[in-house]
Amino acid sequence: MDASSPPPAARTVRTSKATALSEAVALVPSGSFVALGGLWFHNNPSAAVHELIRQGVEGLTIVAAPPSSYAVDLLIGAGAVRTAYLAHVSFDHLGMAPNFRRAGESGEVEIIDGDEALLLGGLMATLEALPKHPVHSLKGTDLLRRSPLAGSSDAFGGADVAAPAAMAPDVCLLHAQEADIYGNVRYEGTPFCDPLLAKASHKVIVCVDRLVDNDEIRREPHLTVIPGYLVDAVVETPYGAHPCASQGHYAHDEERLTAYMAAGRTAAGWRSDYLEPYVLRPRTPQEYLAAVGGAERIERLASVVS
Amino acid sequence: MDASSPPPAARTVRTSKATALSEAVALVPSGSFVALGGLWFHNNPSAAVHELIRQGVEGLTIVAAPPSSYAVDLLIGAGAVRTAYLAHVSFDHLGMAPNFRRAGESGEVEIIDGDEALLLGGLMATLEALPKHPVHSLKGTDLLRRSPLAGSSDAFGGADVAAPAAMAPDVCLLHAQEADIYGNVRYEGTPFCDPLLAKASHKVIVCVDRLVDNDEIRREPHLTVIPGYLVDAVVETPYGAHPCASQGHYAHDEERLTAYMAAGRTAAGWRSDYLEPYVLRPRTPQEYLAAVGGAERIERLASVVS
Amino acid sequence: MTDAPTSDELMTILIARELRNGELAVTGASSLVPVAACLLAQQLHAPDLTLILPSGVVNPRPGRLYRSAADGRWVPGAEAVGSGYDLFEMSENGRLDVMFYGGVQIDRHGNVNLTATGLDQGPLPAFRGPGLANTSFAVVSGRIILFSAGHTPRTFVERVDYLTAAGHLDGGSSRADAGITTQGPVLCVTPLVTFDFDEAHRMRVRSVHHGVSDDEVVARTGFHLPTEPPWPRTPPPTTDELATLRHIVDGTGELRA
Amino acid sequence: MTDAPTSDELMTILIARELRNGELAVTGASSLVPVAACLLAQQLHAPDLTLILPSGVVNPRPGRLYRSAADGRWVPGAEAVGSGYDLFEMSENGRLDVMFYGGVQIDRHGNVNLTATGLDQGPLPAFRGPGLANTSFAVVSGRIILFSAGHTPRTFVERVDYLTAAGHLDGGSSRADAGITTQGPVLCVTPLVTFDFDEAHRMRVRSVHHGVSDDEVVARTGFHLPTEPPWPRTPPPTTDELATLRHIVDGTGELRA
Repeated sequence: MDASSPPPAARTVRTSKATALSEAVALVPSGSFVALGGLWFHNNPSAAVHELIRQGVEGLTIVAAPPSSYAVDLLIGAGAVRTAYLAHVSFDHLGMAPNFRRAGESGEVEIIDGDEALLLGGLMATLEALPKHPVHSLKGTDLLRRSPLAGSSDAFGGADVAAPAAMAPDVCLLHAQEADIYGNVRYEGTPFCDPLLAKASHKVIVCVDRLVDNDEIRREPHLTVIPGYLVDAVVETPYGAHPCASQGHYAHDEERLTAYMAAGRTAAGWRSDYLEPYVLRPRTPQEYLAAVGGAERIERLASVVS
Repeated sequence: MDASSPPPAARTVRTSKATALSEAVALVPSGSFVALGGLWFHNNPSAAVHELIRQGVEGLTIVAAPPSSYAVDLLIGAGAVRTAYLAHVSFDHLGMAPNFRRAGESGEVEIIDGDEALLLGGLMATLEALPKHPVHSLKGTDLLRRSPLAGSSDAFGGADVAAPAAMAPDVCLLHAQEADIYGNVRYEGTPFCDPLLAKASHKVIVCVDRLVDNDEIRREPHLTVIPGYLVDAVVETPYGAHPCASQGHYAHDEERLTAYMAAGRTAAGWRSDYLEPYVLRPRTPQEYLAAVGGAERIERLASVVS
Repeated sequence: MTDAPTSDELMTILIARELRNGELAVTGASSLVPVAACLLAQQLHAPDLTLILPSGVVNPRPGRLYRSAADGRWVPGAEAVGSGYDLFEMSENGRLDVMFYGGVQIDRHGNVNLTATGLDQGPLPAFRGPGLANTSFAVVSGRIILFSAGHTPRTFVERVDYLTAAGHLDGGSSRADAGITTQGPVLCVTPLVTFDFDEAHRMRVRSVHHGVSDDEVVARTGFHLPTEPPWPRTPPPTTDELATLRHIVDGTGELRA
Repeated sequence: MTDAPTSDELMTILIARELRNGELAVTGASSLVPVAACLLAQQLHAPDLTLILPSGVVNPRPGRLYRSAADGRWVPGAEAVGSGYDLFEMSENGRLDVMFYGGVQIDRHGNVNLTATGLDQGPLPAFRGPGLANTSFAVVSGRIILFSAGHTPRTFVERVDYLTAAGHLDGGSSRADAGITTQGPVLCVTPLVTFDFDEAHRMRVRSVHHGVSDDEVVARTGFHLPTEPPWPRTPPPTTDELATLRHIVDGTGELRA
């Protein structure tokens, strides 16, 4: 060969993980164990959860970031959840999570109380390929005495050391601000437990407000929070966290969240005044967006929401 | 009071952690347990180690990032180390670490072989306040059979699960690119294990090529790798990693490192041709810099070193 | 004359006074008051205090308050953003000096319930609470400051129905006997009083706020108070404290809403 | 005619051929050859292969090679930079598909020694090696590709003096019997040959490189080879492989130095 000949082009094209929302959510059949990212009403995978409910998925086991909110309450309200490993579910300063509270009082959903340390300990056991992970910090609490998550506790330093069993969700649903089509994900706010949830899960679906070019990701490698090899599907869902917040893109929609909670005073009211008009009736994220007042209204949120 | 009166200024001034090198190193008395950051010949706390040796510190126990190099070999060569918890010491593609090799063959230093998982497991035990941390991944190796670090192994899943005991160094010495005077530290290359080493240590000294303003840190909060509350002293040491690399500031000095290794063929040669002229004789980092050819020469390294 | 402090402003100032320079403080959910207290203390007497929000954001300086402590808008201008593993280790290693808790129930030994009430009547709770993300912080943090926007016999109870966060357990040496080496609750601030704890770790009135009668405190507290009135009065906010809070920390008046 | 491939170029191309699209590969110290092999495979047939450098840098694309796999100059233009905790979990959880090891000694069952030799003669070694940072990766990674720039009876030994990284241990089912569920070494590339392993997990000659005689292989290997010559010849680098390597991966000719 001639060493001065032009360099050959790459033979094969790298595989894009960009996926339509409906296809991505097909990775979550009924009965799956699902991890939900975000914290309180920030970075909730709302569009994905809306789609799951529209597709009639049910019988889920769920785990969420230690403080969870909208996505969890919505799935519970829609009757899609059988078992839930949770530390805290609320709408933060706005108040209680209505469906979670009702389900906890009625026993309709098996709620397994953990806390940050027990949930993260169980996820970390998976990351470290251990049957369970020692957690020493629950001494004196009813969690240590009552939570099935605390596990058998004699294995590592005595009876007051918990040992949550390895927790490995089938699918993790996340919302972040940006990713490339290869699944390299960036956050403008706080990633919180999303990377841990992703690493502990068999499959990872990330919804982002905006797809960016791989070159853009490569300009700031330190900003990549979840590298592409962890991700199975990337879905571009503008405003996909709404009514929750996506830092740098839009704030949480306090008006819609307050309306959600007001509708949630009764199960029937919540179904007729929230689930029907905002989740079941819109057939696409675009129709959802129109139902809540359109992109223009959401864009204004960052400045008007206190 | 009048609500329209001008806002009062802050009462007290926030404490600066900016420290002179000689004072910072006084936090490391003889006999200390010292953690050394970096990886191979990148981000070595060279200036701090030079100063430690000049001050005649000895009898140290050390632990280093899993792949270590110059800083470890230098301390061993200077006779400052009694016990060393190490996974790998080399000059990477340039070859063996001469003093480490000699000490290992003569038994002058107690070298306790670990590996990444054992060293990090021991550090993580400290972070998680556990007496030891389970590590399952050494099956079949002589490390599991021979390393004192592998620890008693029956506690968590059987005899082939190691359990390195919690490792809590007295002082951690790091080199990074930038920090503010409150100890918020940024890396341009890879931080590697530096944050773990810092969190596991009682005191943390960070040498940086450049102090930056707190406002500069606050412009990119996602880039802060070690937050200020972990740090006890920040030392501005331009070219403080030399002859090792500091990404974005200067490459490793292949000529000087090669000379180091050549001098290291014998203990006497290394003392006369390296330790004396480059560590003991220069009384300050500035004099060291002059001895190795000055800042201008080092600045050229990024372009000339292959 | 400026407006009198609101209840939230007063509680913020009282908590700020308890924070020491150089401490590492972390807040939880629904924590507008303790977040504001940390930011105020940084301005007043504790510039070296480090505030970590529950989202992992370190030393935010947004120039105003956001009602959600997890709001993404605390990130721009902060000094660092912690990771999930940072969170786990902080839940374990005792690095934190101060943690703040509110509660659905707080009992006379400073134990906190945010999980459920009525569990003595069957497997299902009468009231299901939100739960507590960071239960473990109550065991490992140096000390705990409790706060409650409500002060009623239903909030301040003899004994919590579910012990979500460990206070002084059964009082006396029971916290230490359980192997917990940290100090536990030292203070509880409400719209009526500041509580502290006696040597038997029983919650007692340290001082009663301006405009509140001793009788009202007794009537609105659901457990027996170990000391008798009259109780000292709470030193009111100084003009400096209030001006700093309103001008520098809470320019948009979130604590006055 | 272009220059013949150097030994490093040849080994790079031979390793690249073994890498599969979609795999997650990690390299260790002194790893110019396997790093180059991963970058070459990405260009040729494995664009979805992910390369993680030992420093945690993911999918670097520097437009040239740096001799230290930890060089900071791999960072600009990479896709991500991993953390110390990432490193720990990868050392445990088996996420990696391929790991590469060189060795001071490599034995007939693919075990690697980088720690010490001569330990049978006393507590002190005759030769102290650098050690291996990521011993655990040999246990948890899907499979291992071995490489060695030297091919001498001192490198390729009957049995390693110290078992730093687990290959097939004593051969047969001994790796599985030790509770190791991953595949272990599948290949070893040297300047003379490509080895693979027979069903008893003994290292055997798969092919001999151009210009090397079968006798030379026998003379320079320190253990008994389980199959007899003549052995197949290694398929030489194609012009495409070599051109891609030289033009796209190694523009500055580090593999030719």
